[in-house]
Amino acid sequence: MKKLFLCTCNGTLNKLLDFTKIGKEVKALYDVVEVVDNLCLEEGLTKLEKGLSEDDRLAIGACSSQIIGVPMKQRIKNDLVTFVPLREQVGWVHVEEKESATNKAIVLLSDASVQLDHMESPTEFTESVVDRVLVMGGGIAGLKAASDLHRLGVEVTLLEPSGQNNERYLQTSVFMSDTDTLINELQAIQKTLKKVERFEGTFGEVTGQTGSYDVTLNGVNGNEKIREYGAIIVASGNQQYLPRSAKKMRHGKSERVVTLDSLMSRLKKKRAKESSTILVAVDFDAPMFSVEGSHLLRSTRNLATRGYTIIVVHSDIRTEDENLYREARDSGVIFIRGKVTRIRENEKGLTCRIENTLESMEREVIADLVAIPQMVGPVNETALLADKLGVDCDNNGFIRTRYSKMKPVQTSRRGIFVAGGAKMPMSLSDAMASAQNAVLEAFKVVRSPLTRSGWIPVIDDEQCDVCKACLEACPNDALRLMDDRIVHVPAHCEFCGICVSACPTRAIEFQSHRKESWFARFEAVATTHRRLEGKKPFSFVFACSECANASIDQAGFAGKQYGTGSYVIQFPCAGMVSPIEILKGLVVGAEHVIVAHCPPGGCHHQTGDHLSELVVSFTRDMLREIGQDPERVQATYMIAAMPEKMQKEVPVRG
Amino acid sequence: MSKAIEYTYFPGCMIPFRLPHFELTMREVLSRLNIELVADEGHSCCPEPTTFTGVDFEAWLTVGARNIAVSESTGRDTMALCSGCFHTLAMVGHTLQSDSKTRERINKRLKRIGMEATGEVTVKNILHVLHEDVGLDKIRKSIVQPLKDISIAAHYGCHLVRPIEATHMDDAEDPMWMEDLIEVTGAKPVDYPDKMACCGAPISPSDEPKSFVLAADKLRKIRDAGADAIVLVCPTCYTQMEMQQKKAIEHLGPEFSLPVLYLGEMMALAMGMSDLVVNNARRYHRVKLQPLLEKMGVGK
Amino acid sequence: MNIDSLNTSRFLRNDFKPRLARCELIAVTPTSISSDLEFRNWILKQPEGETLLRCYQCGRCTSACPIAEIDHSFNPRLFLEKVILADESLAENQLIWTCLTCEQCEVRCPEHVKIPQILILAKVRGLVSGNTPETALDRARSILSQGRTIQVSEPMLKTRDKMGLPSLGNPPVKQLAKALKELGLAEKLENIKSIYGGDGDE
Amino acid sequence: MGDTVVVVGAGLAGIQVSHQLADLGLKVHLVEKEATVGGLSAHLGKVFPTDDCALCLDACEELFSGHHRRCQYRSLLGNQKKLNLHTLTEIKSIKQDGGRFSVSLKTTPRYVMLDRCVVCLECINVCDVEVPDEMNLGRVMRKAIYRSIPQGVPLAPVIDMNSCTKCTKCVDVCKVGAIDLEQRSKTRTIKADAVVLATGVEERSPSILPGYAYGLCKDVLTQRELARLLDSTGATNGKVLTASGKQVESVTMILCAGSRDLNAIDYCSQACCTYSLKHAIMLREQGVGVTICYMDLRVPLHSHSFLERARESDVTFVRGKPDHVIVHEGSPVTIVEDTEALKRLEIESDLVVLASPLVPHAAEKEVFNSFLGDYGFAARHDAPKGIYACGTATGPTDIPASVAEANAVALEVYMALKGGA
Repeated sequence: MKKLFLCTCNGTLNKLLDFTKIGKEVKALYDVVEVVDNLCLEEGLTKLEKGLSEDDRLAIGACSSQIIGVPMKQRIKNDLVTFVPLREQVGWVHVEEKESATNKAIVLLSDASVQLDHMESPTEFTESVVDRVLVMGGGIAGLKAASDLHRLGVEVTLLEPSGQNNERYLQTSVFMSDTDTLINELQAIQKTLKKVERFEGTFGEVTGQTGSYDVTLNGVNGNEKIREYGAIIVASGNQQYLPRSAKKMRHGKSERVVTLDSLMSRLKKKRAKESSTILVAVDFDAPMFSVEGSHLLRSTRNLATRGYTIIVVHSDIRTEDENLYREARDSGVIFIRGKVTRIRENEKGLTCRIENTLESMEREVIADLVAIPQMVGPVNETALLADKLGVDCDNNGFIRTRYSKMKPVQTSRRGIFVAGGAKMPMSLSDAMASAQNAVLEAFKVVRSPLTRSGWIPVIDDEQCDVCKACLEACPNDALRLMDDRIVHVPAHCEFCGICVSACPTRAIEFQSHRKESWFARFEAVATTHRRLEGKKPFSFVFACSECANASIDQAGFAGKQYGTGSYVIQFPCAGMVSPIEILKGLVVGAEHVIVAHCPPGGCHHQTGDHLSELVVSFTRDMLREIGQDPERVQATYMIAAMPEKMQKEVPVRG
Repeated sequence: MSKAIEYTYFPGCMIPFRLPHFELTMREVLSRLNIELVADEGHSCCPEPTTFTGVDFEAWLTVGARNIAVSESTGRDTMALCSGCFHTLAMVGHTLQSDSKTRERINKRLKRIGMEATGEVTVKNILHVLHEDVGLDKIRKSIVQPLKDISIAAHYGCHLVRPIEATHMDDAEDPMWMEDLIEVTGAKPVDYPDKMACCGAPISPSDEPKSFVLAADKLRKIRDAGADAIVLVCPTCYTQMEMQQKKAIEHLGPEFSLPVLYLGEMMALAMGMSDLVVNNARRYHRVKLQPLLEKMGVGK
Repeated sequence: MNIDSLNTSRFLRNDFKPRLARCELIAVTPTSISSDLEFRNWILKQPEGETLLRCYQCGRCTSACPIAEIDHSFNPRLFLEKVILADESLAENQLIWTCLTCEQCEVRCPEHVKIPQILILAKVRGLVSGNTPETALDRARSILSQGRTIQVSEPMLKTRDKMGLPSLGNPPVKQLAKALKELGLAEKLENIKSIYGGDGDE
Repeated sequence: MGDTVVVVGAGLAGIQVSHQLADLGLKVHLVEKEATVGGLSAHLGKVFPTDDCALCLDACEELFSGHHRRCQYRSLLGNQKKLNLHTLTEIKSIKQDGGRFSVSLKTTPRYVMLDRCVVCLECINVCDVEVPDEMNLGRVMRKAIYRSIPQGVPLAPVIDMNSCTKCTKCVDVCKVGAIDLEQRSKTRTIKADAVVLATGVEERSPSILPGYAYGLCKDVLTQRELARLLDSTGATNGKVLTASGKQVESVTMILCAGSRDLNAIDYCSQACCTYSLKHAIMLREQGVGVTICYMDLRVPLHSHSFLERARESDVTFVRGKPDHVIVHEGSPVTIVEDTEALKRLEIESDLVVLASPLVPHAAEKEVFNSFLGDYGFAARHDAPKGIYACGTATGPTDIPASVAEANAVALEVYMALKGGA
């Protein structure tokens, strides 16, 4: 049976909406229509529970904030449920227009009825996972991750490049912290690492999915190892580079021009007589990481303390520890904000010309040595490794994380995590924290079988001409080519539907959101609207269920009023919207179609914001070609922090 | 009456030999508060902190340390009326105390004349003595002629207050001790922008025009804040803002003048010793005091 | 470690344009920084001179300075930069005598640099070259010869007497001379010719 | 070993660590002294590096299993099985008791019962009392029963008893009986096996800092206050106006206003450069001229796009630390030396915005004193005491670093209580 429960929200919504009219209008669409006062409270929930049997299809017209969350999930076992947010998206945003608001509610409830007709039960999966993790360690973060996983009782393989030993670890981590702290940490970790399997070699290839990746590792002496891992942690670490300005600083041409680190290790052994004045030339044009800054300050402080005259020519000093900067100055390091423009060598030493921005003049200094601080970047192999793993890099060559604010270690591929400097250069404590993050995520993957439930894409093999557009489009590697067929990998699927809009032959349809379902719903909206509102224009807002929908809810809370002729249709992700849906929207009579997505770069499924912009721009081109007004189709982003967006973007005032 | 409290008086040069009415009024005020200043202990010039430091800083420290040594030998707290003297003594004392290297170096020189300075002597300025040692309550009791209906702005001058770790004043940015005293005399303290701005005097030897720009700016701000008079303690500031006032405000436009009182004068007026002030008014004040005194109802 | 193997665009972007374009270069030929940093090291050894090291050139002193407000060539921050770079031309610059020693800069300095003191030290270095106002020299001579900065006149002593103020005696000038002998100040003062010319006020 | 954890402070880090611990099967009590969660970030509206909501706080496993990534306001923290949220609750004491902690809590009344309120907001409509809304710089009024920000979680309103007249209009209008004006403070003690401090930071009030005219001139604001003006749910609908209601045309920002300063806070607050740039860009989008006075621009690489965008949008950068702000004809004038041009500037603008240092919450200091180190910040893991800390409680930092730290601490707590040899 198809049932509708309406909530008056403590008797307040009926001041804004005419529930009698609503009841009358939708009576024909549902088998049961019931109006409750407090659906979200115990008494309302009980009523709901009693009024339902397990195979009922259910529509709820209520608020969006109190009801959609856990209470509903905990109390209702029904699969086929849809919500119409009558409070935040209708009543509260159309307070001045009771009649039109009521009509809008009726339209949306008619839409809900059609939606229920097309709704399918979600598909459920359970997959076993391998309780073993591969850590690709280049340095301290890799060691820490392996050590912690081992302590958690997870089997670990630590893959290390050849020739890795404590000396090398220290060398490659020199910029992270002062040496003593580094040695202490390293020793502490090494203790717990004794029982961990360590493999010297390189990464070969990977197939499979989160929970069970098949990995080939190539050993240094030609041996090959094939193993199954539940999760992979990439901790390939950093490498130091010469800045671009090094050549100009005569690095490689003069023996007196050296890197700061090589100078440090040289002077550790003995005090160089000839080196009383050392000019440290920082590349003025490249922004500095704060770890690089701290390393620069530590090194120069140590040199100055030992009696050398140190002149640092620099741009902005970046460090996470202001006291380091203070100590460096206290120990006598001379800081010149500016740029070294020329270095000439003669018998006296190196004559260096400096543009001092804070004096607006040029200075010349004769230095015995010029030291060049190296920059920290990803190891050379990172790009290759990322390619093999199928994860993305950012434009600095570091491994990109899914969502820089909240997802510190998740790569673009599920079950693969990044720790330490492979993401960006980090101080020792940040790298340790980063390793712990990766361990936490990997642990959550491998500790129990993977169960998932949701509407999934269904591929029609006959329609599909294996163009692989969907493979390219799927941001989560949830579609794969196997035996000339496209297959779905549920373990990776996020149920976003981006593949649907990518398919040129519409061979992929999404459960519950098939093309016919959208068409029927749009038509239902259009006809009901016309019946109630006559010729008043209307528009569609195709909103993603994440940020855009949250923003529209927030418009309600913030009291941002907008026109009633705007019908919000929720899509799992804006990336699922294809030109077909947009055009259909126009065909049924909408004046405008607005596709609302997450903020740029902020799509919860990684690419939906960008894709929907592309789809809209493509559709606009099409409209222009056939002489239609392209302005009728718009794409925009909406976020909850900007509840005024709906007000700004809805052009049709009812 | 109990025995008077004694301070070693550090006379300096400016107050005793240029502006003796400073010493006169303050001695009278202090004696009413049962305080005696003991003079002639063998001090020399402090030496003054604004130019001599820049000629020979070591010599400044050495002469200053000798004065400290003299003070230490008296066994009393030392009080300087002049802000410059106070600043030098406080600074030198502070340096001797906190910088052992300098202390040793300087004392080597003093040894030749049979002296030694530790820097442990307490050097005070008049505000320490009045506000901290005597206390507002006691002063309030000695007020017989409250200065009603007039507003007075306090000018502290830089050397009295800064650096705070040597001067031990209440605040480097916004000291309030002088305002408290103004209030006790019955007058209304006036707050004005840039209270701690310099009067300009220190650079008058090298750049007189600029020094006057600063003085004029200061005077203008005080006038704009609605003060009837300024009260101050520093003889150099007095020279700049009182004796040179006419010269300083020449280019300021509309003619105005602002009476300047020495702290001792203000207190003497409130303690009923108006004769002391009136008798010296013509000789040591270039800005006419008469209208102000009339407003206060004294010295017809 | 091969620069060509770099795949990182961080090093290929010019985010930070040199800002020199904002101002004109004052000197056409660059001024050398002396390799022994003698001036700087001398300052560092003087009382409170070491606070110079803390300076990070934020410029708050200059924006706090009442002189800088009326004379844009007076720039305490720049003076400190010169001392940091051991540029002794500062000691010969008449501008340093425009410092009020009001310590407004020092009060606000975020790193507690004793700026007025450092300028005082620079002035001391300028004595040899005559960068001392005549008034300052006169006062110094007077202190050495009489123990006071100003002449004490007979009428004034009478006035004090009339006011009932106590006698203050005479400062022990000989003692002073003995204590100061090794500094050679008296000799120096005899030979110095102030570049300021004339005499100041007072 | 037991499995109960008390997390102090429901800012970003506190929420994150609580979600993670609950996901790992531990029992969490999340204690927040304010009426709503989110801490400082909730005031900031849009946040870097992603330029989206501060409220976007997904930490839980539901990310991949449902349709929604979690919005803070939708996740309904209080409804998670293993996670108990205590708002308006302060920690009175933490006592160590064998291997466990005995944490005593005091909950001040909200006067609105969370389990009854349906958030219909009728009570706010009927309330007659109006007081200046501190959340919006006192520039607009709010009721005695109110919600401080529309996105605040829990959504239910709270009554400010200092201004309430007990007229009972709200009680009468609430048909579900969710309002109880006689509610009393409650104390309770929780036995916990671990305590995580996520007490966060607040902006240090610049009124104690001389020179910048904060408090003297109403057009001298802090960055947080500017964020409230820029927020479209704020008093001015996102339009930036002066205190007198004039449209702002120019803004001067003073970075390190009291940071890196031995007279005030001697450390660098890490996050202010970036959020100042974020605000500068938002202001430029409104056509407002922006000048930023800085010493060193310290922008982490993941936020570098903000610096680039600020440069592209013609924000003027002046390298120099201003000494003071004077008020000229009602408008603030910033006095600063442009150290790269050797020029002392007097910059007139409609607003001056101070990037005030981020300091630990003053209120917490006493109870937690024995767990805190330099400047009142805590160590991430203070092993002998068994107390953990994360987020800005360990030192000022930006959101990504806070989140990473929260996750790391979640793992540490889990390993200490449940696993790990």
